[in-house]
Amino acid sequence: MFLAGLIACAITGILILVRIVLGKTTFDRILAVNSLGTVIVIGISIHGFYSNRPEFLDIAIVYALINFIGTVAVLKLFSTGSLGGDK
Amino acid sequence: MIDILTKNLPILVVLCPLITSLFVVLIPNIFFSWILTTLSTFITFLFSILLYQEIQIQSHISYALGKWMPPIGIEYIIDKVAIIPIIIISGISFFATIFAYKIMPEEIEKKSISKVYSLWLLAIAGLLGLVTTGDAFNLFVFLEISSLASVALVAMGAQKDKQALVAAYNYLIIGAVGATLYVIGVGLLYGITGTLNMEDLTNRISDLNNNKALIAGFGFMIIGIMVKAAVFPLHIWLPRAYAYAPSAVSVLLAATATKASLYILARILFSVFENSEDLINNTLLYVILPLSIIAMFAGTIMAIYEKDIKRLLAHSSVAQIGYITLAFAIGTKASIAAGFIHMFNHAIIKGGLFIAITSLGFFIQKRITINNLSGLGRVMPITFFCFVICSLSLAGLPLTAGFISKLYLIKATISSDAIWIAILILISSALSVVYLWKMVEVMWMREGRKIVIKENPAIYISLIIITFFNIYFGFDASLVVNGSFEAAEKLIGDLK
Amino acid sequence: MISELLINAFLVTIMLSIAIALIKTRTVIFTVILTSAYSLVAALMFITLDAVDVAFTEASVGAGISTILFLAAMAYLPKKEEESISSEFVPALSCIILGGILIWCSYDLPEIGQFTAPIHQHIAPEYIKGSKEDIGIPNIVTSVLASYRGYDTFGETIVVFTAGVAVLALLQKKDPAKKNKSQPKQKIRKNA
Amino acid sequence: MITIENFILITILSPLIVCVLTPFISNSTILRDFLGPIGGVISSWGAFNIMSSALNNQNINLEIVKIAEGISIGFEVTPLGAIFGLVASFLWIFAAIYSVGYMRGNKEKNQTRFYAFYAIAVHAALCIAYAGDLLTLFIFYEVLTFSTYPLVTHKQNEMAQKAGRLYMSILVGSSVILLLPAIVWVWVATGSLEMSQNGVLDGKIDVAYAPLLLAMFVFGIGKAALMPIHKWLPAAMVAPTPVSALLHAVAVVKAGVFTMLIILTNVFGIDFLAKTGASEWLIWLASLTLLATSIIAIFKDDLKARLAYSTISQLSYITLGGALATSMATQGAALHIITHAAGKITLFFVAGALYVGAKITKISDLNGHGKSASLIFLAFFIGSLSIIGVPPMAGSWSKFFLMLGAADSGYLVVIGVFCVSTILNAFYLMEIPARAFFFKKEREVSVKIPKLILIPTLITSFLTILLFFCIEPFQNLTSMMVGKI
Amino acid sequence: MHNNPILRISTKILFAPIILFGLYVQFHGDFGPGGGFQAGVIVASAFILYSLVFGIEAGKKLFPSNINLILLALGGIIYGGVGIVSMLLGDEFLAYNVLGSSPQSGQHIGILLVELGVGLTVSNVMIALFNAFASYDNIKEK
Amino acid sequence: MISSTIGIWNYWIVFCLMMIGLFLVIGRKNFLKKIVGLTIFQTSVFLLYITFGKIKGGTPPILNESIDSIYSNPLPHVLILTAIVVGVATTALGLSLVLKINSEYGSIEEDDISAQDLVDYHDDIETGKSVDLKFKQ
Amino acid sequence: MELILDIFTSICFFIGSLSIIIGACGLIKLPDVFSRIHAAGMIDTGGTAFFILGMIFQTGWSLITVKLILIGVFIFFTSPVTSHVTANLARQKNILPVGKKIGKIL
Repeated sequence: MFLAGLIACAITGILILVRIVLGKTTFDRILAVNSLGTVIVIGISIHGFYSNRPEFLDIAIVYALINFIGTVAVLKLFSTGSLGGDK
Repeated sequence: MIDILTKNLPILVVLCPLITSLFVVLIPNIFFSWILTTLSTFITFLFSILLYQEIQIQSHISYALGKWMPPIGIEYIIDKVAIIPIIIISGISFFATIFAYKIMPEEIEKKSISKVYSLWLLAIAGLLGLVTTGDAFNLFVFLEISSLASVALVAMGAQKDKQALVAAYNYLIIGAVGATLYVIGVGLLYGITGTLNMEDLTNRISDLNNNKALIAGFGFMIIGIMVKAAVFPLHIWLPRAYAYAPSAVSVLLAATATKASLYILARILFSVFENSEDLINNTLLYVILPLSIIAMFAGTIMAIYEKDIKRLLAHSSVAQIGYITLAFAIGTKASIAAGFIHMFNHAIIKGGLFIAITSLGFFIQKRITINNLSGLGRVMPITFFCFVICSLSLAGLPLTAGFISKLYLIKATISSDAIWIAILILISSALSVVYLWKMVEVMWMREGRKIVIKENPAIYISLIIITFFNIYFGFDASLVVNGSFEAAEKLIGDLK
Repeated sequence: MISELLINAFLVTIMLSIAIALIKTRTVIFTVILTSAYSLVAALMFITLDAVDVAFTEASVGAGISTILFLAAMAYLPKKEEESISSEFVPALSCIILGGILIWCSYDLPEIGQFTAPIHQHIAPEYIKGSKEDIGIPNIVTSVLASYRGYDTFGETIVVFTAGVAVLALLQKKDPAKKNKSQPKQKIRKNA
Repeated sequence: MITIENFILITILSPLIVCVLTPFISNSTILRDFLGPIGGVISSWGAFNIMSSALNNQNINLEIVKIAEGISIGFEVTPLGAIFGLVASFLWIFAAIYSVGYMRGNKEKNQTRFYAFYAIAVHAALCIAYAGDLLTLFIFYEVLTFSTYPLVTHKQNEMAQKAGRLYMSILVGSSVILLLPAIVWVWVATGSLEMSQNGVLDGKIDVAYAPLLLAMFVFGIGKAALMPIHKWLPAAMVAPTPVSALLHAVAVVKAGVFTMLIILTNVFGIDFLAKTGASEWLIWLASLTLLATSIIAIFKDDLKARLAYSTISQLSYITLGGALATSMATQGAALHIITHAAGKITLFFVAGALYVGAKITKISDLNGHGKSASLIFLAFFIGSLSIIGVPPMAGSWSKFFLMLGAADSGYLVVIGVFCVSTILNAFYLMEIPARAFFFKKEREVSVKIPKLILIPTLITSFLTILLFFCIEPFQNLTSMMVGKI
Repeated sequence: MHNNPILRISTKILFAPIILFGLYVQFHGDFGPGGGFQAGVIVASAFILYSLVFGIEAGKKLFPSNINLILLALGGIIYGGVGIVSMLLGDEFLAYNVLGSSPQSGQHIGILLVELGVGLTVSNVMIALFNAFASYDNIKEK
Repeated sequence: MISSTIGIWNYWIVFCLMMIGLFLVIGRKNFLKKIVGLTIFQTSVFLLYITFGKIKGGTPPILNESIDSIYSNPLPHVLILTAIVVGVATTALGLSLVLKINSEYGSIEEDDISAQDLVDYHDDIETGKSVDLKFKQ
Repeated sequence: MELILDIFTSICFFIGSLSIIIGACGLIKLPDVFSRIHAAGMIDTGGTAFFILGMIFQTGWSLITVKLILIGVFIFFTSPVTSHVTANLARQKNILPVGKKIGKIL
């Protein structure tokens, strides 16, 4: 059951990677990376249950957090050209 | 209280600059941050002298950090070998700090001075930690502290000359690659032995003969350390880093930075891997010996053709490191002792030379090239005199410290039936007279610009002290010689 | 067991492809994002290899903070990497040689996951036992980190501190108001 | 009562004290200028006492500093050392007086520095003379090289710079590359740095290696100016003449040949050399140098250059004497140190006097000056006769002993070499008084020679004659040197 | 991004929970994964997020750089201080056993303090690094 | 042979990754790329260590009363925790240097920069047109 | 009881898997950024919700449940925000939905 979930996550991950590689615009990629992050968060959670040690959830939270901040940072870089500006 | 002090001396030596650096960064005043730095280096020096006396009684101090017994916890080992680099580093750093007082505010922005002093102390602490630790991984941590701090210090030279940035960058990258290679080596050894403690490692690799992972791990460790020690083909970071660093920093780095790594090299070769004799002998004979000989000549010849004086001295350092590694490579007791003697003497020689040159440069306010030095010998007699003494010492003139090291080095080579190496050493050292004399000649012979310079005691006081050491250890070398022989005996025992 | 192997293989393949893509790409933003992705995948790999704390740190430090630093720095840097004129043959060769040595020596390394390997027999059991008895903390990694090898951690704190101070000293902003006050300096020098 | 050990200290320390004091009293010119001669007198008093006790066969030993285990700086008086010490300290008196005259007459700059380094060079030479072991010898050998560098380059111009470079590169290079390892080799082979009267190497070293070791020594001692490494000596002629006098008569070259003789007799031992024939090649080399440089000297027009080449050839006499490895030849070599010193210093004094008096450096310019400066040329004449070896000048003794030694050793060719060389000597030295007295004057130049220059010149020329009559104590010493105990 | 109200409001809402989570990681490190580093980074990331969205000046107003510098050193001082106190109490450097009434409680206190030091240093260094990088202007200094 | 190869194949991949990282450091001339390479290199080394610490069928080294199982080796984890932080410190310092280099030289390509340096050096030493090294305020 | 929970979990996982795979396919298939945001939303909301629900069935009531909910809330919060900002920026950078011309949609 958990393994099935993991495999689903892996397949989704690969599909999203395809989108990242195909790209077209940067925003496509950002979007895809963000989704990939979500999938990985789910994957980590499931893996925790799969290996009987649900302590991994902390990592999942951090992962989600990092994913969010990273996306915001990249977006900011694209909108203002630097991370320091306050536009 | 005294009891606590004596008991904790090994860690206090490292801790003193380390903790002070945390406070120094908070002091905005230039003068007070300097005072604190000087105080700290002085206390460190004091501690290291106390440690020396302690070593004479105990001969081997093992300090278990956190009270966890060695293979489990981290251990500090201080013996008659380790005390030599400790004394070198703490002593030279003290004099360099005194020297820094006047020269630092001239080269570095006022706002960042306290941070620079903090980095300064961190670099010293890193080097000391490197030397004292008995744990292979802890060594990496301190290697990184010292190298990051020194990189930042070198980069501070950018306020004078932008090339410092590239120098620092190269130093950082090459150093980081070296450190990572070292970590790979430690990892491989850890993988096959399961321990990180050096003494434990020695015992546990004794029954692993011809293990491929052992050989590879050893190789990676050695390469990593050789990068840090600037052994010949891996020395490319050194000339630029020394040349473009702020004056005081180049004094500190040139005199101390490579010494710690050389000591680690000796320790890995002769102490950690003492049980795999074939491996060590082959490494010494087929790797380190040829490299050192090439280094001796390459460094000297580069120095002869170099016109930027600080780079010139840096190239000469490469050659001198070649002497030290050559001494290790011969691998007899006498030669290893000679290596340690030269390590000590080279520190005081290079310290003196860099102080002299940078204080000359401080007054001419230009990049210190050979042309800009013309006639300075006549306007700055004290500095010039000390410079000449130190360069004579580097060239190995009798009655200076440099002669003693050269003498023992040659004796060691001849008595191990390698007279051709002795001749090569001497040819290279005679060549070194060429570049040294070139500088002396320019300062002495050429007409300089008409400038009146009043030499400042704050600058030359440490120069005079170091020059005095250069002469003193030429007359009474028994301290150094005996210490080095004891160290060599400790390292390789009575076997050879 | 097979599933573990599969997950491993999957992640490792991704890592390899990221690394190869890194060699190929010359766009800086891609480089940064790929590095971040590499760290993230490495973090996943750490999870599968039972190193939870490491994965935690790698995800937050390696992937998070360093990516943000890269992005922050990238803003001021050229966006494209130029093709180098000089040949990359020698570095490639030396890397291949080093890699060859490592692969050669790997035959004498203990097999992955073998319980009898010296690494699992020598010191680690004492940590696992001691963490419960001496320290009383369930997370062995924390007890080793903060107590058994607390000095390492101290050194590492100092490394971070060093980096912080170094960067602060290097990237110090110059006060534009003080630019004109550089004259008195000159005087001091002449007196010196 | 001053013990004999203290005499050594007096002798070697008085130049050092002069050196230290000179910068402090540089304001009072007279005091500063005559510090040198005073130091010389004190020093030579000590040297006389040392020599007399050496004649009484006293064993004099003095350890100054212990540098480390097995290395120390110590002094010991050997007969040869006593001779050389006396020569150096005694001639320093006159050289010092002379240099005062010269420097004043020439209005040179930086006189204080000059006197200071002059004194330290003498100090180094005296330390070499009384050196107790090989290391002390080497140390002061190097000190001598470095302390004479500021003297050689005193003029601080382009020429001086080049000459100084050559000077340093040859002397430092040879000594560091060859002499030091040779000494360390001896140290390793014998286990100590001591020297002894009969040599220390017998039985300690493979006979096949002996010529190699000897070669390292011979070429390592650059100051002895054997053929391939003699270039520094003519180059160093850019120095002021008192320095040339010091270099070529008193300190530097004599230190070189002294070291050479000490090595040959006290390290190798003449018996060992004779037995193994290790020094055979040296005989030929020395002979070659001797003849070649004499011939070169003939073609030199510059007075000081000619004297320099003459010095090289005379030094080869000494080396040759040592290399012949018979007691007679060695004695002759030792005596030649004294006799040549007295003679050559006179010649250089004259060259300097002519430069100060009339700015003459070329021999071809000398024509007809004999009348206006007859005393100077007379001194030159006497000095030349001594060098050539005509009785009743001192030089005849040393040449006599050398010839005897050559005959003893069986190398009859060497006798021929001596003869040819004597003729050549006469040819190139006699040209100068001949031109001065018999040639016609080409231009009118008034030669005014200061008294401070004239007097020491005359005294040294007189010494060459005096030495002929009181050679006995020296001869006693030299026979002690080769005597078997 | 300054003019994007959705982002601003959500940042404001998320700010406190992130720091709370950081503190949880900090003090729960004994029992689960986590500890000083991770907590430090998480806390720092909260501030970084704030600076990203509201601009670096606002971030500096929220967390002044001189306090940042003091805390940056303070972390190390706490760590070293624990070691020195244990030394003064007669044990080796960083031997926590003497800190508490029993060895175990001593270890607990020690580890807690030490992790706190690490967390302080790491978070402040990360914030300082971000500020230094983000506010670096590219104008050539002449 | 094959069985042992299966046992160690993970190492091989790790080694390959390492060497790719190292290649980026020493082969590329772009200063930013070098730092990226360093990150890759170090991360791969971390993988090596963690691989050593793995035990088949083990669980993460966090004691759990309810589960009675083998715990993986905690020591490599601790070491790597340290190393990760060291790595990020190195990266940060390197990046700040790169920033400074870019604003001083206007480029971060090694070829460009060494060419500029060479010109500077030449100006300095050969022509005597020395750079005034006064402290820039 | 456990069996029932397992079944519930399975169902949730199935739906979750389905939605993330569909979302991923959408990401690939759909023509432009704006439409792809919908697909991404599928992953972020549907997938996360169902997977987390499924896992909550497994844990009962404990700290882990709280964490799971926290993850869910966090992702629910952040992913729409990022989607929104992405779309917003894409518009600012003049990227147009397929078939639209400048000036038409504003």
